[in-house]
Amino acid sequence: MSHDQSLNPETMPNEPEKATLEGKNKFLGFWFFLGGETVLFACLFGTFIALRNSTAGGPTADELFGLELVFIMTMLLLTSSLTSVYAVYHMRNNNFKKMQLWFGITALLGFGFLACEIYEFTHYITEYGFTFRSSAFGSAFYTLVGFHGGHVTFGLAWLIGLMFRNAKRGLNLYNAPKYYTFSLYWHFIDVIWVFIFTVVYLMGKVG
Amino acid sequence: MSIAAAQNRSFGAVLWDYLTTVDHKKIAHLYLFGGGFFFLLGGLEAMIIRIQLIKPENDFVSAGFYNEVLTMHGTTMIFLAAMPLLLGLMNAAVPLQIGARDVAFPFLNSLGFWLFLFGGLMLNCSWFLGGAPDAGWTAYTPLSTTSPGHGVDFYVIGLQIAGAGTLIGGINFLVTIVNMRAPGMTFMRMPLFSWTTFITSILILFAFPALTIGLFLLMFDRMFGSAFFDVGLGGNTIIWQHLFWIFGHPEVYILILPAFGIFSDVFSTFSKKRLFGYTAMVFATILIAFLGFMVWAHHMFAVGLGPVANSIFAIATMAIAVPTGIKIFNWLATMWGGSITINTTMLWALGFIPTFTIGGMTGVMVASVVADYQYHDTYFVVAHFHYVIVGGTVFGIMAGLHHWWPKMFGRILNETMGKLTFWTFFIGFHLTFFIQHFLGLMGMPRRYWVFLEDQGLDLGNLISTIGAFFMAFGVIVFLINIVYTAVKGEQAPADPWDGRTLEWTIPSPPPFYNFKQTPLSRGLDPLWIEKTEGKGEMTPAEPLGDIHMPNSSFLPFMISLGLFIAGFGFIYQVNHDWAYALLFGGMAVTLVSMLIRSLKDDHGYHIPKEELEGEAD
Amino acid sequence: MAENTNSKETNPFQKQKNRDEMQKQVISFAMMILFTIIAFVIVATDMMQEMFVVPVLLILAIVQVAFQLYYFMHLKDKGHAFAAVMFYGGVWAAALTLAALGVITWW
Amino acid sequence: MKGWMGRIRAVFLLGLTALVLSACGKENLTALDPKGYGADKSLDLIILSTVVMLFVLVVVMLVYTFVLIKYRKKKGQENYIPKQVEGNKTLETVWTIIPIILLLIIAVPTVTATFDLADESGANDHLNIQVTGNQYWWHFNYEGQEIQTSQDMYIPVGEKVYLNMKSSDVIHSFWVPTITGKMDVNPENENTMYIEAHEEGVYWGKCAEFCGPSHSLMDFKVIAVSQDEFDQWVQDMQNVNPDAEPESAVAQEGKALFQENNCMGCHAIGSSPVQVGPNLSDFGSRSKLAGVEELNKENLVQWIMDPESIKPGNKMTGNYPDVSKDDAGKIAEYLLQLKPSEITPESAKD
Ligand code: HEA
Ligand code: HEA
Ligand SMILES: [Cu+2]
Repeated sequence: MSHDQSLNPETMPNEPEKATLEGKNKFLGFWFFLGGETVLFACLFGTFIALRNSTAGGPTADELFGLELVFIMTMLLLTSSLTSVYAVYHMRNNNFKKMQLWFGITALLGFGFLACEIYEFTHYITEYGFTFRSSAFGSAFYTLVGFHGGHVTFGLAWLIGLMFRNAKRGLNLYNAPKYYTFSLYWHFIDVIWVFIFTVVYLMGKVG
Repeated sequence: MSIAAAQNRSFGAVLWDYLTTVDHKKIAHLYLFGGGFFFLLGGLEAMIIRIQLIKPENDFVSAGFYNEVLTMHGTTMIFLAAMPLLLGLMNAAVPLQIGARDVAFPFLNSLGFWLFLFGGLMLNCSWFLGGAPDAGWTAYTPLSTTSPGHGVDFYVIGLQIAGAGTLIGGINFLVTIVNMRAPGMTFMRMPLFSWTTFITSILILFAFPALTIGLFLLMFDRMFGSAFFDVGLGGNTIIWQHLFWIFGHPEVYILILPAFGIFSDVFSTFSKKRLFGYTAMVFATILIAFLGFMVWAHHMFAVGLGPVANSIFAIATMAIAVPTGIKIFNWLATMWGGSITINTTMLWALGFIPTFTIGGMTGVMVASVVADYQYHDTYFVVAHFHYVIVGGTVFGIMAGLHHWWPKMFGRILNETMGKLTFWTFFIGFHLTFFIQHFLGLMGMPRRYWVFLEDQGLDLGNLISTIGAFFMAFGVIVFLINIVYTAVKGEQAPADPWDGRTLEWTIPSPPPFYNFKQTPLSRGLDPLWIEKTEGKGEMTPAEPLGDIHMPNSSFLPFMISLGLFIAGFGFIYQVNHDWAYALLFGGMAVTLVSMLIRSLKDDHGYHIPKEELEGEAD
Repeated sequence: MAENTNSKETNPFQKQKNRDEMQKQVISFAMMILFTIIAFVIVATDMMQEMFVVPVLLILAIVQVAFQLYYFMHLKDKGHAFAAVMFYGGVWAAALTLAALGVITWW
Repeated sequence: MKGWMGRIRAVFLLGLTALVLSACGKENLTALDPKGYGADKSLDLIILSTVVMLFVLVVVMLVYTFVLIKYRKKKGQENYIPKQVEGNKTLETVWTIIPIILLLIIAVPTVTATFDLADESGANDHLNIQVTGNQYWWHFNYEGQEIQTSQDMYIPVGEKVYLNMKSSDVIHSFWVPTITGKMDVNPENENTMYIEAHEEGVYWGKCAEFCGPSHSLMDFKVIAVSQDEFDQWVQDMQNVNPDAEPESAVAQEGKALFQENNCMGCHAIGSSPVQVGPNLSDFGSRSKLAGVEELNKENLVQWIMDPESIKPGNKMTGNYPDVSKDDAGKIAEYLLQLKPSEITPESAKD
C-alpha cells in the first residue's frame, strides 16, 4: 500500500507511538480506558472482599491456596512485564527485529502464566470439588481471577496478531502506537495481578 | 474514493451510507432517530402506566404486564432514549464547537452507535419472546435473579451491549476534546456544552464499569449458576445495590450535565450576552461530577446501612445543591441585563429553571435521611426524578434540538408548532407530576400496579393521568412539526440565531469535512468576538490544504450484529442446546470483524486541495 | 542492521537516553521482585503478627504498582498529565467502591 | 422547639388539605398526620426542609420573573447589544455561602434524627417482634411469647416495640406511614428498628420495596391497643388450641377438610413455627383478607378456590389440591370462626 510508505519516514522519531495524531489519540484513549478498567476491577475486588468468607461450608481460602504455584505465576508475569519494556526500548531505538524478539518472549511468558492458571483451576475443581457454583466465595474467586485470566488471553491474542501482521513490514508510524498500547495493556494486567496475589492469595492465607 | 458524491442517490445508497458512515454528523442523525424512536416507545409505556392508574383497582393491564411496562419504561427512557439523544446532540455539535474535522475515533464512534441500537433492540425483543424484564429498571436482586422466564436475561444482555457502546462513546469524546481542539480553542475558551460533554464523558468512563460488572454478576447468577446473590450459598444481595447505584447516581448526572451545557449556550445566545461566571460554571460542573461519585448510597437510606453511613451520604448529597445553585444563579445573571429573545428554544430553557429548581429542592428533601424514610419508594420520589429528568434532561434535549436543528438538517423548525408543543408539554408535565408529591406522602408507594379505593388517592391519580395526555399531545405536535419542517420548512442560513460559537461559522448543514480551513479562536465565544470586532468571520489557522478523511466501514455494524446474535445464544443456552450455535456463531461474526479491522490497514483518504478550492463556501 | 528494520539509526544522544532509561527500568524490576519476595516470605513463614500483615502486604503491593506505573508505563514522563489525571480519577472511584463493598455489605 | 414546630405544622397541614381538596388521612395511611414516634421525626424534617426550600424557590422565582419582565427584548431594540459581563466574584461568593448555610440548617437535625432512630440500645427492655417478609404477606413472631401471627400486628400503645426484620425470599420494605418511616427487610442481614404509636387505632402498612406481581397487594396492619388490652390479647393468643373443635357442624366439616387437604403443611394455627404460608390463629378477626380484600365468606371462598385471581403470583396457587366450591365454603366457615380474642381491629378502631 502506498500509504505505508508515506507513514514510513527516513528517520523514526524517538517516540514513534506518539508521532501522529492517530497515535496520540490512541495513546490517550488507551490510558483513559485503563482508568475505566481500574474501576471495573475494583468492583470485582470489592465483590470478592465482601464474599471471601461466604464459603457455605465448602473449602476456605486458607485450605485451598498453595503459595508455590502463585509465586511461580507471579514471577512469570512480572518478568513478562520487563520483557515488554525491553521490546519498547528497542522500538524506540528503531530496532524492529529485537522488538519482535522481546515481544515474542513476553508472549511465551504469558502462555506460561496462563498454563499455570488453568492447572490451578482444574486442581481446585478435581481435588476439592471447589467450583464456580459451590459457594458465593467460589463464584467471586473464579470471576475475579478469571477476568484477569481473560485479560491475559485477550492480550496474547492481540500481541500475536500484531506480531504476525507486521512481521514483514517492519516498524512504522502506523503500527508503532499499536505496539505501544499493547505494552501499556500488558503492564496493566501485571498491576492487577499484583493486587490479586496480595488480596486473594496472600491475604487469603493470613485469614 | 472522492468527494464527488452523487446528488440524487437512491434509497439503497442512502441506507448503505448510513450503515457504514463514520461521519459524526451522520452518526448524530442516527442517534437522534434511534433515541427518538425509543423515546416514543418509552412514552407509550408511560401512557400505559398512567392509564392503568387512572382509577383505583383498575384492570386495564395485568399485574405481571404492568411490571414489565414499568420496568421497560424506566430502562428505555434512561438508557435508550435520554442518553442516545444527548449523545446525538454531542455528536452534532461538539466537534463543530471545538473546530474539529471529526472525532478522534470515527470508527469507534460508529461502533458505539450500533452497539447502542442493537442493545436496545435486544431489550425490546423480549416483548415478543415470552415477556419483558419485570424487576424494575434497578433490577434489585434477588427479585431479578429469581424472576421467572427470560425477561431479566434480556435486560442483562441488552444493557451490557448498549452500555459497551456508551463507554466507547465516552472515551471517544474525551480524546476528541483533549486532542482535537482547533488552534486557540483552549480549554477555558470551550463552549459550555463542550465542557459538559467532556465532564459527562468522564462520568461515563468511571461509572459504566460498575454497571458492567453488576450485569456480569447478574448474568452469571441467572445463566451460569453462580451464587453472588444466592443467600443460601453465602451470597449477598446488597452488593448489587451498591454496584448499581455506584453506576446509577453518576448516571443521573450523565443525564443532566449535557443539558446544563445546552442551557448555558442557549441562555447566552438568546440573551445576547456572554455566559455570566464562565469559570464558576466550569468548576461547578467539575464539582458536581466529583461529588456525584460519593453519594450513591442516598438511594439506599432504607436498606439499613446504619446511621454513620446514612449521615455521611446525606451530607455529601446535600453538598451537590451548592454547585448546582451556582449554575442556576449564573444563568439568571446571564439573562440579567441582556436582551432576551423568547423563541421555542428559549421557552424550553426558561421552562427548565423553575421546573428543575423544584426537582432539585425535592432532591435535597429526599436527601434528608429520616424524611426519606417516608419519601423513599413512593410517588414523592417518582415526582422528584421526573422533575429533574423531564424538567432538566428532556427540556434540555428539546432546547438543543430546536437550537441545532438548522445546523443538523438545514431547516428551521416551525415556531408556532414549537410553542404549542412547549406549552402543552409544560402544563401537562406539571399536572402529571406535581400532584405526585402529595400522593407519595399520602401513602402511595411507587411500582404499584393498583391502588385501593377510598384512600384519598383517587383524585390525584386522575389529575396525573390527564396531565400525561397533555404531554402526549405535545409530543405528537412535535412529530408533526418535524415532518412539516422536512417538507416545507424554512431553509436555514449558516447562522440563524446570531450565534457565538464556531458551529455557526460554517454552512447549515456543514460539508462533510466541516471546516475547509481550521479556524483560529481568539477567545471565549470566538464568532462573537469576530462579529463585534467587525470582521464577522473566522480567521483560518492554516492555509488551504489536503484534508485527511477516514474511510466508511461496515464493520461496526457487523461487530454489533454479532454480539446481538450471541446475546440470544447466552440467553437460551440455559434451556436449549441449539442456542450454542447462536452463541458461537455470533461471537465468530464479532471476532472475525474485529480481526479484519485490526489486520487490514485503514489509512483513510485525502480530499485534494484543488477539489476544496472548487467548493463554494 | 537487518533488512526489515527501518534504515536510519536513532541518533546517539537519544540512544544514550534510552539506555539510561532502560537501566532505571531494570532497577525497578529488581525492586518489584524484591517486594514480591518479601510479601510471600512474610506470609509463608508466619513471621508477623496478623494485625500487621495485611497493611504491610498492601503497602508492598501499592509501592510495586507505583513502580509499574511510573517506570514501566512511563507515567512520570512528560506528556502524561492527562493520562495521569484520568487514571487517578479511576483510582479514586475504585477506592470508593472498594471501601463501600468492604464495609457496608454485611451488618 | 415542640410548640414552635407544632404551630408551623398546623399551618402547613391546613395549607396542604386545602391544596389536595380531600381529607388526606383516610385509614391512617398518610405520612402527613403522624401518630407515632418515627413519623413525627420524619414530618418535622419534612416541614423544616420544605420551608427552607420554599424560601429558595421564592428567591429564584423573584429574580426570574424580574429578569423576564425587565430584560425581554423590546420593539425597536433589535440591534441593541448588551454589555458583555464576565462575572462577579462577590455575587459568586454570596450564592455559594448562603446555600451552604441553608443546607446546614437541614443537615444538623437530619443527622441527629438519623442517630436517634437508629438507637437500638433499649431493645432488651421492650417487646421484640421478629418480622418476616414473604411474597406477599407478613409474619410476626413475638419473641419469647410463643405467639405467631400474620398480616395483623398488635402492639401496646405508647411503648417502644423493637422489630427485628428479615426476609424469607426477595427484599421487602416495612412501612406504616402514620407510625414510622420505612425500613427494608433483607434476606441476608437482620434490620432492627423501633416503633411507637401515640394513639390507639388500626394503622395501614404497605410493602415499599418492589417484590413481584402482587407487590401492590402486600398490605398489612398495625393494631395499637392499650397495654391492658394488649396483655389480654397476648393471653388469648397463647391459649389458642389448634385442635379445638369448632361449634357449628359446617365448621367442623371445614376443619376436617382443612386437615385432609394438608393445609397445615403450610399454615399453622397456634404457636407452631411453620410459616410457609400465613399463620391463621386469629384469621376470623383479621382486618382484611389477604391484606387487601374485605374479610367475608364470599371473598374467602374465592381465595381458596383461586388465589391467583386476588393476588397474582402468590405462592399458594398450584401448591394444593383442587377444592370444590362446596368444600371451600366449609373451610371458609371454619377459618372465619377462628377468633381467639376479644381484642380485634374492630375493637381497636373505637
Ligand atoms: C437528571 C437526573 C437527576 C438529577 C439531576 C438529580 C438530582 C438530585 N437528586 Fe435525584 N434521582 C434521580 C435523578 C436525578 N436526581 C432518579 C432517576 C432517582 C430515582 C431512581 C430510582 O430509584 O428509580 C433519584 C432519586 C434520588 C434520591 C433517592 C430517593 C429515594 O429513593 O428515596 C435522592 C436522595 O437523596 C436524590 C437526591 C438528589 C439531589 C440532592 C440532587 C441534586 O443534584 C439537586 C441539586 C439541585 C438543586 C438543589 C436546585 C438548584 C439549587 C439552588 C437554586 C441553590 C440553592 C439550593 C439550596 C440551598 C438547597 N435523588
Ligand atoms: C428519561 C427518563 C424518563 C422520562 C422522560 C419519563 C417520562 C414519563 N414518565 Fe417515567 N420513569 C422513569 C424515567 C422517565 N420517565 C424511570 C427511571 C422510572 C422508574 C421505573 C422503575 O420504577 O423501575 C419511571 C417511572 C414512572 C412512573 C412510576 C411507575 C410506578 O412506579 O409504578 C410513572 C407514573 O406516572 C411515570 C410516568 C411518566 C410519564 C407520564 C412520562 C412522560 O413525560 C412521557 C411523555 C412522552 C409521551 C407521552 C410520548 C407520547 C408519544 C406517543 C403517544 C406517540 C406514540 C407513537 C408511536 C410509538 C408511533 N414514569
Ligand atoms: Cu442519586
